[in-house]
Amino acid sequence: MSGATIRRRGGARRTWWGSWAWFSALGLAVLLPWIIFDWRHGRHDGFAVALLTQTAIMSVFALSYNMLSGQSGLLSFGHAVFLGLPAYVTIHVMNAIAAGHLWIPEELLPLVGGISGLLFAALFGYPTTRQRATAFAMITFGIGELVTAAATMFQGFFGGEGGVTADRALNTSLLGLSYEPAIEVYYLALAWTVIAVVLMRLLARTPLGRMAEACRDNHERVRFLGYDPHGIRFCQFALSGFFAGIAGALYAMTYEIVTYDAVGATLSGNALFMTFIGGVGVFWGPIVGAVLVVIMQSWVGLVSNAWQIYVGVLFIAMVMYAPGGLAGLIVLHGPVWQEGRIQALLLSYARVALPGLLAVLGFVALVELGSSVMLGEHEKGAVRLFGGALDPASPWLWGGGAALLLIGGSIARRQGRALAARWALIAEGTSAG
Amino acid sequence: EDSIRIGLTDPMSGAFAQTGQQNSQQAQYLLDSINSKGGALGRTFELVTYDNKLQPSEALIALQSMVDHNIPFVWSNAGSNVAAALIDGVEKHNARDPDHRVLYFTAGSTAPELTNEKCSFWFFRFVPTTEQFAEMLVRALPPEVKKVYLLNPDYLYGQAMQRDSTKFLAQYRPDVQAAGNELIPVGKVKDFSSYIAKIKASGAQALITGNFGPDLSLLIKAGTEAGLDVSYYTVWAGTGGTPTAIGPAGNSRVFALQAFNDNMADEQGDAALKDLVTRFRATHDYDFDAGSWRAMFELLQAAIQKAGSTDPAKVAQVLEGMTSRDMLGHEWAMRAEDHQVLMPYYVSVFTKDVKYDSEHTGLGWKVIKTYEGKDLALPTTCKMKRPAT
Amino acid sequence: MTPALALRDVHKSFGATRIIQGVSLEIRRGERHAIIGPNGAGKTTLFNLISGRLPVSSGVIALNGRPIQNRSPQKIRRLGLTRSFQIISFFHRLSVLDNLRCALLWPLGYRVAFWRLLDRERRLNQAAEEWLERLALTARRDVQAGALSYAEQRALEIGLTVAGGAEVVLLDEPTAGMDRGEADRTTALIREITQGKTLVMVEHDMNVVFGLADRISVLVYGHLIASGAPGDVRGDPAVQEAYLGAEAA
Amino acid sequence: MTLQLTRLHAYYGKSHVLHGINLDVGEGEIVALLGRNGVGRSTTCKAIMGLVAAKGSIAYRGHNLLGLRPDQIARLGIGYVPEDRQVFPTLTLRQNLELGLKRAGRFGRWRLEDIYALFPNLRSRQNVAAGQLSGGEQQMLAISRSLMGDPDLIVVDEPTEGLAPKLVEQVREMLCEIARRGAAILLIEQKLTIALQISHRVYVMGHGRVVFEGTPGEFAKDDSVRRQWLEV
Amino acid sequence: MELLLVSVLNGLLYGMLLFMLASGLTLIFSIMGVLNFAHASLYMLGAYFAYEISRRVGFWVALVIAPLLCGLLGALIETYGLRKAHRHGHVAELLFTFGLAFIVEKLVLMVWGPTAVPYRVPPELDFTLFSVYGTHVSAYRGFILLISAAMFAAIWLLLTRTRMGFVIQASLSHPDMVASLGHNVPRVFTTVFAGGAALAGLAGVIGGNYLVTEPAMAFSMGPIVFVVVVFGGLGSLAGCFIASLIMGFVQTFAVVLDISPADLLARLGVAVTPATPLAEVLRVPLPRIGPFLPFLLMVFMLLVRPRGLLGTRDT
Ligand SMILES: Nc1ncnc2c1ncn2[C@@H]1O[C@H](COP(=O)(O)OP(=O)(O)OP(=O)(O)O)[C@@H](O)[C@H]1O
Ligand SMILES: Nc1ncnc2c1ncn2[C@@H]1O[C@H](COP(=O)(O)OP(=O)(O)OP(=O)(O)O)[C@@H](O)[C@H]1O
Ligand SMILES: [Mg+2]
Ligand SMILES: [Mg+2]
Repeated sequence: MSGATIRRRGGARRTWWGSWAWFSALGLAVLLPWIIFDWRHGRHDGFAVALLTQTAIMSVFALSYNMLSGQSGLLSFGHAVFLGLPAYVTIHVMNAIAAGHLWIPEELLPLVGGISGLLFAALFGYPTTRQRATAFAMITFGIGELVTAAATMFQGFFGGEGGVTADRALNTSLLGLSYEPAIEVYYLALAWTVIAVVLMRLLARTPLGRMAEACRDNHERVRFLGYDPHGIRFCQFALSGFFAGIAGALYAMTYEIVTYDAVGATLSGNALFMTFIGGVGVFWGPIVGAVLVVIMQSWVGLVSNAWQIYVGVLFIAMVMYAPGGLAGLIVLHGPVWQEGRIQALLLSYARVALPGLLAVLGFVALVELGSSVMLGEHEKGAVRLFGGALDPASPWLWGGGAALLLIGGSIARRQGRALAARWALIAEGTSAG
Repeated sequence: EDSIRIGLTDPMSGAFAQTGQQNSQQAQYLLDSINSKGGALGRTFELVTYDNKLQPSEALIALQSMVDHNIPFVWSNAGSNVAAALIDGVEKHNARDPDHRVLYFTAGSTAPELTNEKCSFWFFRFVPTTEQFAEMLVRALPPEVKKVYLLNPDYLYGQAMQRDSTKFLAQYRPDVQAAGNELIPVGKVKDFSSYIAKIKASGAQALITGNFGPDLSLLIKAGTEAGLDVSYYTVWAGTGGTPTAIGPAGNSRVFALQAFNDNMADEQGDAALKDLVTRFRATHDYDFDAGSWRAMFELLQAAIQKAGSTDPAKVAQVLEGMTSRDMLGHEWAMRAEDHQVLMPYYVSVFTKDVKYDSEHTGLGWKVIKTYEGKDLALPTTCKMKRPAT
Repeated sequence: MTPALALRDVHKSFGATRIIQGVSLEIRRGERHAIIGPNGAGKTTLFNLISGRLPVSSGVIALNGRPIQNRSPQKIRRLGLTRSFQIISFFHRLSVLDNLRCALLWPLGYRVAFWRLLDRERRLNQAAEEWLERLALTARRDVQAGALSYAEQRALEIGLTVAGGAEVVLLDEPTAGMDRGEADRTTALIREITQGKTLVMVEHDMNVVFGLADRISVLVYGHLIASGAPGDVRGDPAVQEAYLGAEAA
Repeated sequence: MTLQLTRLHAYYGKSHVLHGINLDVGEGEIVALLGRNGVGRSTTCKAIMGLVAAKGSIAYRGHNLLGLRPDQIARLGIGYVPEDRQVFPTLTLRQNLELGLKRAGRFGRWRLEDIYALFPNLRSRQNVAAGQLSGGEQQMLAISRSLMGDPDLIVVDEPTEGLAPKLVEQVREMLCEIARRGAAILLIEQKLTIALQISHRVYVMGHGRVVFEGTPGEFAKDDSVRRQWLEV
Repeated sequence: MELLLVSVLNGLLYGMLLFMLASGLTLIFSIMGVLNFAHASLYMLGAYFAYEISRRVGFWVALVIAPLLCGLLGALIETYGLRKAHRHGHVAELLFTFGLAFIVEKLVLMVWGPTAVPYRVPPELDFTLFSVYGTHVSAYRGFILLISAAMFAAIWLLLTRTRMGFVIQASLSHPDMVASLGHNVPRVFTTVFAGGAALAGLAGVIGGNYLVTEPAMAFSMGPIVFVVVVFGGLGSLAGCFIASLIMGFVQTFAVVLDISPADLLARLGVAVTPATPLAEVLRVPLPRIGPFLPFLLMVFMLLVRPRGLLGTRDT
């Protein structure tokens, strides 16, 4: 009995904490388009809205991926199939609606994607989920490749290279919205994201969700408890397809075009990156990952041609310093925060962050200079960096960059060790308490 | 509002970075030369690049960014999938936000449907379609060739190449027999020997192929290595990297469709053009294959000048039906019905016998056949919706 | 009355090696039965055959009169037979409570319910809490199972096996690696939680065997050489020769 | 003195398990280390092998083992039989044994034949993957594997766990044989009878410390130690 | 008949080419259990190194030095990065090697530019070895065959004559125990990873001029190699070898056999017309999907036999 009360207390505290964070995140998501409003032209910043919408879609997608990778221990290399195929279905349905063959309220279109995702996942998943581990991973990889191949080869359903397009202004809105402005689609996507996130959160706490975790830990023992692990993996896979399908429908509605890229390896890879960079151990980890990866790919990609190097370095740094993902890193601070010991750490963090920032600056400068020189962009005269134009021929810049990197790096390293020691001290204190 | 901005979205990173990088560099080079002569409306052109990783969704986000920055001209080259998405995106954007319209053009996406079923008032194409490519290749076949083999990449573009080549063979060369017909997926075949064996067994004298990049290089390498005695009629053998990969073994065997090559200036004797080419060769270590874009930019420049503003609607209206002559003296015309350019195009052979070699291979491109734009006018199915105003 | 578990002429070979060579055995309902035998005699293999982990080469295994050989482990579990593992085998990253809930889900009829929340299921949670209490793991309920001490892990392993309420319970060396005190505590635990059930266990600790078993069978290299009441078996010279050695003396 | 532990502390991450152990094992000596479950006996073994973080000193024939890698420690002539056996499941029994050799094909005091003579069961199972072996067979394998490296000191953690009574006898004899061939043994054993029968000296541990040290005879006399530290 | 013979030859040579590409990965992925996505990057670096060396001091020097450089690089990667990632499990490794692959690709772009480099077959090997019915087989293809066979022999000796294979396999389950038996596990891992990297480099040296040396070569080579290794079965060198040959033959014969499901149906008396459901799919001839057959085969293989052709373990 005492156990139950401890649990409830612990649970309550966690829920308070959790819901506070959830609601502020949601609030931020609702308000952001207005915070970055383009007042000069009196309109929404289209790029920001596009990124926000993409983040919402990718969050659902990454969470659905985590139902496999995190909860069920199934590493999939072909998850985009269950976003892409439903996206194709949705876009065909949208065209059918526009042609008057069908009537479905626009707000419920994501459900079309979800259901078709469920069906596709059930179809592919039934044989696939007989296997696990590497065999599963490679089967999904193979299926991903084959579906992508089919999408380029067959035009009837996939529309060939140009893909299938539709107009999202269908006039079937229950709310009387046209869905022409991107901002309306963003709010629709956000609403469905909230629904999907809540559902997936609840799903993790159902018997199925728990058994999926049990299968992940020890698939054989599950059988001696009366369960068929194949059945559990299958259900989990199918439901994951449902949510990926919702993301797919939102994708179709946002871009109003679906091409073979929507089933391709790049997107599948992104699901994996988002999930693991965010962290599989924590439910909201993949959302953090989605935010980061969208920013990395779309924004950094627009600013710098060398984004690949940054992404690469990020991956390696993650593996080295935060194997639990970003969420893992954040959660680590939970107990310290609650016991009010975070101040003790702040100074140490600052000591690492300042030289670290300098090192990063030096690194970015070097990479950008290098990339511009090598790609011959210097013919344009200068590298655009940090808001100013730099002359890549100047040895001062190279020297400065290298110096920043070396000096900042070595100081950060030293301070990092001190921080780690401090951490150990504090963590010991909290675990005892 | 000082400069006239053109937003170029192409793959700037990843496997196709080469295309985007070289496109933007060559465009910049050409725009610099146009700007040095005054630009348009007294303003200079400015090129702003946006990476799209050859993905439609990324291209649409790039489009958003361009719209946010009030960039009136959107330009992309690589990938008909990207172009299709952008046509659609631009069409919708212009309808939904008429105050900030944009004009979109491509000089690289060749799928015929873009100026047929998908044609749009806001979209202009400054490159022939694959249908025209097929026609040009078929008409380039020498009379002694009686058996050809078709080999194309297995997606919409290659399938169209295959279909159209067959169609034009029937039309222009009923005496030629198609000995074989092959579609291969892009980038998946590592060893082309089996295809070579099959081609050899078919007895074909020429190979018509729409393949590009490593696939094309590997195909030709495998063919020359196995001693296959055919001529390669290609669309893309002149593009970056392929001459290097083919190397001397391709001498006089490889033919390519081109809008421009470094040797044309020399043949033509136009001093300005010569200067443009030699300066480019001095500062870049790849071929100046986008030289024809000069004519495209000049058309744009003239249209802006004539419209008196950079308003996309006005510029588009003026562009329709506009004609000009390029530096080689051939006519460029923007067909009003479908916004498909009718421009000159050339068939060149890869040979030792040239002044400027390609990519330091010792071999270069020499024009053997010229098509005038009007020669290549094909019917269109475009039903263009023009804006009310 | 049909026996709870009956084996008739069961054989098992791995390739050419014959491990179980014609075992016939009946275990009455409600009895506590121990199987002893030298290492490598095939005791674990026999458990694997009964519980469906391995297919038999030939022979019949019947649970309450129903043949169950060559059926999947989950089917056999659903028919009311459960087993523990010689090498601890549970869900390391789940909490102790969740481990027990997993064991209770199927018997309580939840299947793959994805429309019910575990925390809201009163019946399930009550049962799980009761098991925590019985296993003396209440204080550790929210700890990850992998972090338990060895003895606690053993207790959980047994709890996981028995919690579902199956009629026939197979335990494979439940007290291995325990000191005297813990072995005694575990014996008591087993006695308590298998009350009214049929228990078959493999064990090398003779204190535990003679403390718990109503009947004992001796398996030597694939053959049952003796079966009977503890006193009889202990006195059997063949058993002493093959298994007990000096200790019986 | 072959092995000497002085004020040895050991830690698993944050938790401090050994609190200053003093213990030594002489040349050719069998020393038993007793204690209840969880008292830290296995941790002592791991500390000797360099598998846990430790402070203090571990001297072995003039080398300080602390700070050395496990493989360096093993190459100084120490063999180890872990409590959970740790056979390599995908390798066959024989391959497992061969991995015990410090250098391929170089046998010392123990050859394969000696092992098979001691445990005839193992011979017939030579080509079975170790993961398929019965619990007891794995135990035999783990002991035998450590002998293949020809150790001068062998640290044996619960060698009779899961063995049938008759085999327990065999293992007892084997341990004596090992000692006869000149290797010292640090033996962790749950079964008091055996430990007392074969060991020359006995240590008893409680709460991460040594609470008794003496000969089996002294131990047998001192009932209080047994009651306080070994029984319930 | 003529085509058949040539195709058999082509299949064999193609298979050996695939094996050459896959052999290093077998060592690293299938034997060490490391999901190495940077393998193809090392292959690419091998080609570029060889290009640089061969245009300065000649191909034969490059043949030795470039793989050694890659091996050294592999050793560094293992020691300073992968070892740490390995402790955090497969996905950590995967992310690590992915990050590495990204960086290498970009660096190659920066150093050598986006277009193919003129890395050519050495003149000594640039002749026709023999001809079959007028189809030339170049000496270089013979050379590839020779090197592949040598690679097979080398790895086989490494794994059977030394205990490295056993040490690694054992370390996958109980690394501490292997160390306690006196084996320097980290050194063995570094050695083997470096070996795999060197093999990748060697494949690059030889494949780079036979195929094309350009920044996208890593990206396009990766998938098929993974397929070969997985199809052959993790942990099995022989499996990888046989899988390479199978894939070589399958792809070669798929090109030659011009039939489609519709043809088969027609033989059964069922005509496929454009109105038939899935007509578009049914009419696909075999050559069109030839390059995807390896993927298809792999999927089927794993569905019925998750450990692959000759695999020794499941995961
Ligand atoms: N899959 C298999 N392949 C080959 N031999 C096997 C396999 N499984 C078990 N064996 C062999 O069968 C014999 C019986 O093993 P089993 O595990 O049943 O013994 P056991 O009686 O439980 O012994 P212990 O008391 O030591 O646990 C052993 O010799 C073992 O090596
Ligand atoms: N890997 C580990 N991480 C954290 N704590 C551990 C770990 N291994 C053991 N411990 C703890 O260290 C203490 C000593 O463990 P140890 O294994 O040395 O005990 P032991 O005397 O060998 O007991 P046993 O009879 O159970 O083998 C125990 O409290 C145990 O819970
Ligand atoms: Mg057993
Ligand atoms: Mg212990």
